[in-house]
Amino acid sequence: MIQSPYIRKPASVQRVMFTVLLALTPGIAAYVWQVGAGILVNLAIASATAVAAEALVRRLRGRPIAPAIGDLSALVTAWLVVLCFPPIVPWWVTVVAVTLAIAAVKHLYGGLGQNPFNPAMVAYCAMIVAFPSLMSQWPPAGGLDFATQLDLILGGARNLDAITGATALDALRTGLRGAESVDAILRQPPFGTLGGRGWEWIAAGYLAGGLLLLALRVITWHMPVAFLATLAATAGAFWLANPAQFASPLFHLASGGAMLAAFFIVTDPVSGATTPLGKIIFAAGIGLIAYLIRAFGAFPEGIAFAVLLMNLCVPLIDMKTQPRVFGHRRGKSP
Amino acid sequence: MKDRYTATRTSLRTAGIMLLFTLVFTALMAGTYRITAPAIEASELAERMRLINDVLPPENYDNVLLEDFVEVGPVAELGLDQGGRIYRARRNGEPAALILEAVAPDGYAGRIRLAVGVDTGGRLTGIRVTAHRETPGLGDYIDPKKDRERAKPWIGQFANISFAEVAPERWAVRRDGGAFAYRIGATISARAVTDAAGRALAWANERRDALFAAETGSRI
Amino acid sequence: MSSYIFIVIGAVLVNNVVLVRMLGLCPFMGVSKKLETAIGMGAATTFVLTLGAGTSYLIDRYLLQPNDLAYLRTLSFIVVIAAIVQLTELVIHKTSPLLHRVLGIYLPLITTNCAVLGVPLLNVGLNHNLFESLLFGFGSSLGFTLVLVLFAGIRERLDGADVPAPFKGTAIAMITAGFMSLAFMGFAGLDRFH
Amino acid sequence: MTLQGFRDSAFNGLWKQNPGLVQLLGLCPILAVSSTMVNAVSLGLATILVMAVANLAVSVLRNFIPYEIRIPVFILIIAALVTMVDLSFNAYFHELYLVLGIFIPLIVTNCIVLARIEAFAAKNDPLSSTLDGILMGLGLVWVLAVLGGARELIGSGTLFAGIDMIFPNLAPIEVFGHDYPGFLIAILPPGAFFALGCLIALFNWLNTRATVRAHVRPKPVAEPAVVGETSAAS
Amino acid sequence: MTKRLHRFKGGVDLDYHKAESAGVPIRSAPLPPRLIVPLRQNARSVAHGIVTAGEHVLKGQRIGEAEGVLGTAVHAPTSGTVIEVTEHPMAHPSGLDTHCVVIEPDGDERWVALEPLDHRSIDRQSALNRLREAGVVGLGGAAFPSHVKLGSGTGVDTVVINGAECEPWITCDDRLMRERADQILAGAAILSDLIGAKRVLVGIEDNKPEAIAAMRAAAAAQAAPIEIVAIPTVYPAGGEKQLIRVLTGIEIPHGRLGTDFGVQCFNVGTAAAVHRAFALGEPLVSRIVTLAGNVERPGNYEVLIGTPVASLLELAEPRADTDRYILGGPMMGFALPDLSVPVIKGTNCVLSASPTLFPRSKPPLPCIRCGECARACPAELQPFELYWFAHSRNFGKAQEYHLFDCIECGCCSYVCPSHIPLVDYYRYAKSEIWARERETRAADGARERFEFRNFRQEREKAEKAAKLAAKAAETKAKLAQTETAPAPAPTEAAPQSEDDAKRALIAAALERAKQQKAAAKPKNTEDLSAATLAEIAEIEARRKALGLSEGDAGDVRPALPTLPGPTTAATPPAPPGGDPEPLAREDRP
Amino acid sequence: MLTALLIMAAIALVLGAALGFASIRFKVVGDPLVEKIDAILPQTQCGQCGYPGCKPYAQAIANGEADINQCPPGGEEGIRKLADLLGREFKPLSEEFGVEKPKAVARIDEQTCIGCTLCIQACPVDAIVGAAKQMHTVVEPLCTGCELCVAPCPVDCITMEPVAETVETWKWKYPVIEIRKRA
Ligand SMILES: Cc1cc2nc3c(=O)[nH]c(=O)nc-3n(C[C@H](O)[C@H](O)[C@H](O)COP(=O)(O)O)c2cc1C
Ligand SMILES: Cc1cc2nc3c(=O)[nH]c(=O)nc-3n(C[C@H](O)[C@H](O)[C@H](O)COP(=O)(O)O)c2cc1C
Ligand SMILES: Cc1cc2nc3c(=O)[nH]c(=O)nc-3n(C[C@H](O)[C@H](O)[C@H](O)COP(=O)(O)O)c2cc1C
Ligand SMILES: Cc1cc2nc3c(=O)[nH]c(=O)nc-3n(C[C@H](O)[C@H](O)[C@H](O)CO)c2cc1C
Ligand code: SF4
Ligand code: SF4
Ligand code: SF4
Ligand code: SF4
Ligand code: FES
Repeated sequence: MIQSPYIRKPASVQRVMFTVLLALTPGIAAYVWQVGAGILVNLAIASATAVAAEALVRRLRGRPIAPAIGDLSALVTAWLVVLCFPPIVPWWVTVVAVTLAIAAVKHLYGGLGQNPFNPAMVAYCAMIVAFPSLMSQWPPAGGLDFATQLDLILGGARNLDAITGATALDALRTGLRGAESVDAILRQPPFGTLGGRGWEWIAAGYLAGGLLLLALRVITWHMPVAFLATLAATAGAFWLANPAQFASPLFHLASGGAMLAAFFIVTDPVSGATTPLGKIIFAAGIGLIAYLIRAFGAFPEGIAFAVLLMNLCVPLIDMKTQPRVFGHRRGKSP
Repeated sequence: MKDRYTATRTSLRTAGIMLLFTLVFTALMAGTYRITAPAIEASELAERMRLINDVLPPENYDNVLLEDFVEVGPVAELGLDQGGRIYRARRNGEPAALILEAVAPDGYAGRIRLAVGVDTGGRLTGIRVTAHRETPGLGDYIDPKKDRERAKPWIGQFANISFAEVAPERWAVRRDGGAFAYRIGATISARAVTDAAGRALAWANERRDALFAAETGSRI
Repeated sequence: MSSYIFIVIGAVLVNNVVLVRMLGLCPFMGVSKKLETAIGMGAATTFVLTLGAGTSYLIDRYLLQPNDLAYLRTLSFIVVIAAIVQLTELVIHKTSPLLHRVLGIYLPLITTNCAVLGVPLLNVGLNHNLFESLLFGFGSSLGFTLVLVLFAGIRERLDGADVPAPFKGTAIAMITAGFMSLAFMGFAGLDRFH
Repeated sequence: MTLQGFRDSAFNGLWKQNPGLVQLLGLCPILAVSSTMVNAVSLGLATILVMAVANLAVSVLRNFIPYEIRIPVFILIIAALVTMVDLSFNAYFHELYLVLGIFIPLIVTNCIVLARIEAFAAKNDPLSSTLDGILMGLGLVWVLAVLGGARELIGSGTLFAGIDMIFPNLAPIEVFGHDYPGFLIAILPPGAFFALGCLIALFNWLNTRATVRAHVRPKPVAEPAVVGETSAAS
Repeated sequence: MTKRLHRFKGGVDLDYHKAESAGVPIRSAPLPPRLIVPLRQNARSVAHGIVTAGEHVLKGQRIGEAEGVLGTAVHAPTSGTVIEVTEHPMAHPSGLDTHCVVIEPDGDERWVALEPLDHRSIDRQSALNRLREAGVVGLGGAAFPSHVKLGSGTGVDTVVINGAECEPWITCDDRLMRERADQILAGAAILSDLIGAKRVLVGIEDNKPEAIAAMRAAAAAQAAPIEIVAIPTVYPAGGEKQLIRVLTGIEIPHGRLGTDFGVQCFNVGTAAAVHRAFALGEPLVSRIVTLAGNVERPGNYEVLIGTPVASLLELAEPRADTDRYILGGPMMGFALPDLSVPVIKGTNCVLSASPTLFPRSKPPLPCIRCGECARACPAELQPFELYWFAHSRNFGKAQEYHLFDCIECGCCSYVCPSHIPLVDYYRYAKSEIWARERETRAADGARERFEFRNFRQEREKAEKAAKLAAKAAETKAKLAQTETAPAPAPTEAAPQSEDDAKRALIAAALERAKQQKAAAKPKNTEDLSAATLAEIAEIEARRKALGLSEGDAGDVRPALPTLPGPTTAATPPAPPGGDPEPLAREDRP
Repeated sequence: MLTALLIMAAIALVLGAALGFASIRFKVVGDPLVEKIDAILPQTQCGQCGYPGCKPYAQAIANGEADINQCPPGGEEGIRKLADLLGREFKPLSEEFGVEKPKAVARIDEQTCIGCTLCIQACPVDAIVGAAKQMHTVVEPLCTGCELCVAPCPVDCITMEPVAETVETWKWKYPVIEIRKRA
């Protein structure tokens, strides 16, 4: 017996995920423009892997395959994996990473909606721990031509010192380790006006997409605002204390994955906190930990680890920030 | 049940039994210790000697190295902020080489501890990493045990190098315009070790005579 | 001062006893099914571990080292820890029935938590002084409590998840612990200056 | 001990009540030293030794141990044995001793040792107790060996790395050749958890399959229905 | 009017579809051939039938007596003959049967003598009693007895009249307000008097301008302090708590009554019914029902309680592709399992549904915790958490997350992008929790009685043993006096062990029995008539035939097939292994 | 060697004495666990678990003598709760002790009843009323459905009837059915 309500809003998971994919396109466009079209190859590889992995696992479990692929969530995961990775990472790293994200992180917990960890971020963390050298080779500022990128992706010679470089964040920490001052480092080639050279544009693309998501009410303001504000505030505090040792907040906002994370990663509904206050705590925690890892930790980019660390806290955050229920006084259980 | 177990009585009884067991098993342990002690001492010695042999081939000296040392206080050049021990190798009573402890403070994931051998000719006899926390698979090639190039480990390039072969201004990794090889993607580790080795060598060259002259076990 | 802070940060986050040093895993897997029990176990362990670290240090420093009896460490430490556990139980039973109800069932389990022996042994290895030993013990147990509580939170949420049959129960818990451990690797280097 | 009893004991120790997979005891050494097979097996053998001797000792002495202090006495016995093993490793396998580090003394708190003493040795005759110790220990060892082998293979592409610490004239095998990039995470702490998790899952899966086979017609198990795989009842 | 309105969080915007049926005036539904009047008015209370088959009843004659605190009387909706008092499916999602009085109308619609009454002329309690006797219950849907809601008559200063009618399609209250505004206001005034309120607020969603206008016009003519307030159209503005919140800013938590906060809420139809109960003396025998949806002639009808839905539907002419009929609105109603069910006092709408009008929901996907539902929930709950717990049957947690604050409005299901039937899970969880509470209560009672029984048995045993001991001592003394042979074993042993005490007891009973010269007694029974004995013999024979051994009476034999009693004694014995009858009955769908 | 023995001896003495003292002084009395277990059991008092009532079974579980899967009336749900309480793994009901059945109540056929009172004596919860030589009836709400009265009846007039669902006891069903296809 089907029960009420008998009418439903025309909304679907597919639509939500499609919107997210759509919102990623400005960022990807900027990426292609600034860094090269190699990323598109990676996106294709990752998408195919995601669909295959999803289908395979569902098949193994004897569950219908079509709805799971139709919901497009695997593609979101796959795209985000690629966008976090260096664009010239060999194809098999992408394949391993996406398979890990989909088969292990998502489906071992029962599939869509049930994973306590952000699949894309687990994939990133696992890969940077497993293959630190491959994962820290980025195309140099100014980009590489498509042929070279393709060659690298398909497994071409990797030990070409000349063609790879460091990201802005990596260069910054390398420079700081060499006891140079921030100002001197920021005049080096990988840096542009705000963040890494060219990366400002990509960040702007993500920002545009993020605003679209906000406008379409796919995400709420809590997480992006809390994340960016905390990141900026922490960076600002250290910067004010010692501008020679710490980069400015604007640099931190514009470099690495900050913008992508603010609107597309921190906001993952499945593995994130859900209550309004919880969302703020969750995202602020990511901002803080990400900065600490960037500035003091062993990894140049700390957002992925910060996301996982806050994923760990989600059940407790949600539990402790349950909003007041209609008619009840705050914090009082029945 | 003849008599009630009072608390004191039980305590005494259990304590007694406990005591018995303790004595028996402690005796067993102590016995084992007696038996194994010489072997343990030998193994520990062998372990230390293995490291020293890596840094300074044994044919270079004939004294009892481990008994010929000086203590140094904190030395900035060696990165030692707690002080350390310097062994002195002699051949036929003549100074032959020094074995220093050094610390590279600027490794990728923290300090890298080194053992550095310097002979009287101002030549490095060898370097070994004794403790580090560099990223496995990336920066850990500085430890020859982890180096994929087993036949020709990276750290081997420092053997028999002096400032005559590599001038102090070129004492750096190639990426920094120097003479020493490094591995792509993990320059920092290489740079840290190279720099520390250079500093240690310079320091040893400067203090050699004072170091050899000092009384064994004395503090400089 | 800052070195003390780094001892704590190191013990809680960077070299977490459970996730990095891999000690105390049996209670970590065993009493993390419910949040409440996890908190109780955490509290009990914190108490015993801190106390045990201090006492062990004293025994080692003033009884064993002077007499060159390093080989008695394991034995004397564990015996003393067992005593602490028993006496703690005794004392709180007498003084605070409430606390006893909360911690009582966990106390006996602590003797076989290897972190309780492992931390004092690590203290010896790291050449900590009395205060550092206490701090390290406290930090480690704090780290234990932290991950235990977080883990319990996640496991409670996993209760209703449609985990593939072979992975139900401990297998998925183990894998979750793996992801936790991966996440904690992010803290690597934060105690660099120590 | 009868043959049947032996078989039961063996089945329990090696499979049904496997300490590492079912009882989840002694996890710390299982996870911590299984980054290479040699380390894993060495510690496993040390544990067997301790378990067998401790079980023997306790079952011989069981009638002299008052109930109230049985636990301290057990711990005492174990600790003494462990120290003896520790000293022996230090003396005769010094390199291995350095690698296994803190985990040899920690056999003392390895829950499985105490658990078996409590559950078995304190109630049974010396022969079966010793056997039980050995079999439970073997259960631990095979898990350690499988885990160590898998992690080592995936993580660095070798097998028996460090075998030269025990048999100086043997060398490790490079299974995937020299160019294997090494999936490092397998030998790091997270890899330990993943590997054991997967091993437990495999174990569960084999057990379920065996039950299903045994029962020809499987009993319907009431499993919660799941949204996504379901549709509203109509 | 410049009343400052409050807001409630959540809610959804819907397609209201009011125009279809709101344009047509209320018509009277024709008399159906049969009226099936359920004696149960809601899940919690049932009336006690006082008529029997064959009896002739008049319209408005009482046929069911109010029972219990929550009971109200039930009346014949028309004059006619009671055909039977029987079990009939009721308008309830379960489709289960309930006691119903089936009346065949005589077509005369002859009323019983009606006694109008001025509520001011009698004391409050009598006035409430009048409502109870007139069968007035809430017409807003829950059919909760109005006299109960009127409570103690103190502490309430505001009566809220609910004219929101926020569910799509339904327009019965709209029409009622347009056509009978004065009745509603008169009823509201009575309610206000009875509850001791100082003001009346009527909340009407602003998508019903005509109703607002009509009500305002009527209110202007009234002296009483009645305020008609247009409220924003948001589903579920008509929910009692939401409406009170909008009109007064007061939030009433779950489990508390409006009266605790000084407000009480009644539906407009209820107000009108109250007015009629006093001014005309009419009991509640009809109500207005909207017929809408996939029909040719939507509209509102004045329908007698007990009219089968099937005969009502004919008036609206459902289109051919109609596949379901929904009682109530699309958000909170339920699909009828059976069209023969009668209209009851809470029935406000019969909606004809077709796949195009109300498309079947797509198969659900897992919850992605997007939080849409939480944003829509007017109770400010976290519906996905409730869902997660209900889904994994973690009812304790579900309650911790305030499951029972859920008003089942359906907003969450409406917005969920994963198409999860969230409310179904809440309904399921709630009824499981209730069932568990019942079980726990039963178990507690059983434990108590079991313990008491054990205690009693112990005591009796002790008493008997004591008595026996005394007797034994006496006997012994006697025996000693008469100086006969050594005392017989049983008496000697009696005080020593319970077993012996029992044996002695039995022996004593046997003695007594013998003295009473009772007939032969199979298995310790006495005084059986010859007929019974024969029966027993026969049964015994059958037992033997079935291969059931005797003498294991003390064993637990759960699977023992029980044999039919004497009614079937003449029929041949059931074949061995035959299904025991009771078990067969239980798998009724 | 001697110092080792002395030091350990001192530790052992202190410890042994303290523990022995503690074991006598602080004996644990009372077991609240039994109450908690008993609260979960359905109180049908049917004895199917092999114990003469729910409380004894609870006691047996607490003592570790009985497993948690022996109570058919409690069913899977009950086992789940016990597993939760005791921190053990859930296991299905042991078939040895019976199967879970829908709740039923006893009904005495009043025509056949001979008033022997045997059922009254059998009923653990006093759910049967009647006096000797008079007709007996089961007070339905009190009957736990334990079936203990069925066997003793000499004329087999007691039947177990499943409790019919009413609007009050009707439950909404679990919202979904599985359409999972088997691989
Ligand atoms: C990541 C993953 C790995 C799996 N590995 C295996 C496997 O090794 N062997 C196997 O038969 N099934 C494997 N399966 C499939 C399910 O375990 C198997 O179909 C299960 O018994 C069905 O689970 P269900 O009853 O919960 O759907 C795997 C499933 C997943 C998601
Ligand atoms: C996770 C991670 C770990 C790293 N570990 C090391 C390391 O141990 N040693 C090192 O020299 N560089 C390490 N790096 C690389 C540095 O960040 C830096 O890119 C490199 O040392 C300098 O780059 P280059 O060698 O290409 O000049 C690591 C990078 C990442 C992302
Ligand atoms: C979600 C929801 C929506 C409701 N909508 C209305 C409505 O539109 N009109 C109405 O009169 N009652 C509505 N009710 C019922 C009211 O909450 C309340 O029971 C009724 O107004 C009380 O009046 P009564 O006792 O006179 O029926 C709704 C209830 C709920 C839970
Ligand atoms: C706003 C939004 C953000 C998302 N972010 C992520 C993400 O960071 N990582 C990811 O794997 N999936 C992401 N997804 C997709 C989906 O939620 C994810 O696959 C689930 O975690 C799988 O259960 C996102 C989806 C939405 C709607
Ligand atoms: S609207 Fe649906 S998918 Fe979104 S959180 Fe609520 S239940 Fe989950
Ligand atoms: S049905 Fe319940 S949970 Fe859902 S929106 Fe309405 S009140 Fe909230
Ligand atoms: S089987 Fe269950 S209901 Fe029956 S007596 Fe035992 S515990 Fe009680
Ligand atoms: S009447 Fe019968 S079935 Fe019911 S409780 Fe009593 S003995 Fe049990
Ligand atoms: S082995 Fe059990 S806690 Fe470490």
